[in-house]
Amino acid sequence: MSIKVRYFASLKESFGRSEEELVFTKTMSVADIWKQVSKDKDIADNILAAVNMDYVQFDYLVKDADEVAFFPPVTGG
Amino acid sequence: MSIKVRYFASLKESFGRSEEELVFTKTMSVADIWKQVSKDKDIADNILAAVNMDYVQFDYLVKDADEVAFFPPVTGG
Amino acid sequence: MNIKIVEKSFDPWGEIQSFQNSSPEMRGKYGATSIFVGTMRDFNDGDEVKGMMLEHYSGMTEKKLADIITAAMQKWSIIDVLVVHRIGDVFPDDAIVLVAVWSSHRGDAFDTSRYIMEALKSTVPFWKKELLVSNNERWVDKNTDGYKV
Amino acid sequence: MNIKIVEKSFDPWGEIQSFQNSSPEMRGKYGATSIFVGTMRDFNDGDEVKGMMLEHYSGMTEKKLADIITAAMQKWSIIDVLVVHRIGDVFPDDAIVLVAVWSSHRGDAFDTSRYIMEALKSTVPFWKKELLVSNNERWVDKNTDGYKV
Repeated sequence: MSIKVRYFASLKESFGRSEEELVFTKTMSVADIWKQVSKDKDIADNILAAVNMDYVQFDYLVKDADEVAFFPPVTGG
Repeated sequence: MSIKVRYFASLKESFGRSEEELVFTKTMSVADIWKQVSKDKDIADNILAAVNMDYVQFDYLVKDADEVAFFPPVTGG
Repeated sequence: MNIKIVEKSFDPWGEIQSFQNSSPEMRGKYGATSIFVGTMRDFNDGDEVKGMMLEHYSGMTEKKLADIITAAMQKWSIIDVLVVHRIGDVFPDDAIVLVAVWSSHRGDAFDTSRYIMEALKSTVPFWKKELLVSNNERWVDKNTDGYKV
Repeated sequence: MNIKIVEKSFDPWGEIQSFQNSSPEMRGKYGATSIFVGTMRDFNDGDEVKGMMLEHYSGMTEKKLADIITAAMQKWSIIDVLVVHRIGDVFPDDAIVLVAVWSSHRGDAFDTSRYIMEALKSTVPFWKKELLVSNNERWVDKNTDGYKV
């Protein structure tokens, strides 16, 4: 299965990339994806996750073709 | 002592006048003035009174040259 | 603060723009503007309304509005306030009242604009007489409490 | 509802007027308009700020705004809502966000505009990076709670 992972704002800068494709065979949660893309960094308290543009908890299980996004607290308005 | 009494909105219409001068010698409260101008009508619950453009209770004692106003609940905005 | 009682129809957006243009010292200082506009509807209490006459107690109106704004500026952190209120003959879709509040932060702006509107509605001496489509006239009895939705 | 994400500076009062002009069915029906405008300040957290870059998550931004407005319209009695939000390079005195709510009565309008602003500030994926007069850049950490004044 293949998913797209996107990063925004300060997270995009610290990751040095805005998006990437991940391909894997086993069932993965958002937390598993975070571990893989961050190279086992702990999930900071304030990091938010969305799947297909809706907020999810980190135990959410992704499906093929999902778009997963990680980003810091939002500061619009 | 001499005061001006003013009426607004529906009260002006029911009184048939918008203002009048009152001259008297003894100490008068706003309630006394109401009795005199309304010909002893009871003070309706919702009638408001102002002296010199500030709200007052009906036991307020008027002074010479005061402007007393009676009016129904306000409905601006 | 700026308080205007106007006898002709007014454009609330133009009033706000003019106020901002005439207050260059506010530029870059305010982060939040909270605005309320009250507009005449063509129906009320189940009846079609074709016009309205807005009476006021000249002098007390301005005094009470200034008192209200002063009290708000003591309670919240506010940069400036503009209030415009219509009097005279008003027609559906006409703006009746504009309250605009400029502040650094949004909480103060929201609290202040709502406070001013509620205080205006309950204490500033304006009165509305409606002219119905049926040609009957009637005084509006009293304003409702805007916090009870 | 109308949701606009704009890359160039916008005139909030012109946006409101255009929206009203293009909604003739609202004429005479709304009695209350509650508006919030967020504007860029030239200082923040004790520093002078000369510019800002507003990033967003295109697609999710519009989706979350629509969700928020839909939830508000289920909770309160609302005629229509307009939200405009700026992205890209922003300078002091530029409008960043406009929320405008039209309703029959003022309580609904006030509650809804504030609700939308708080939900926008806490859940819609926009991010601000400030460029200070010192030429340092910094991401804004997080938004404060607008109900705690």
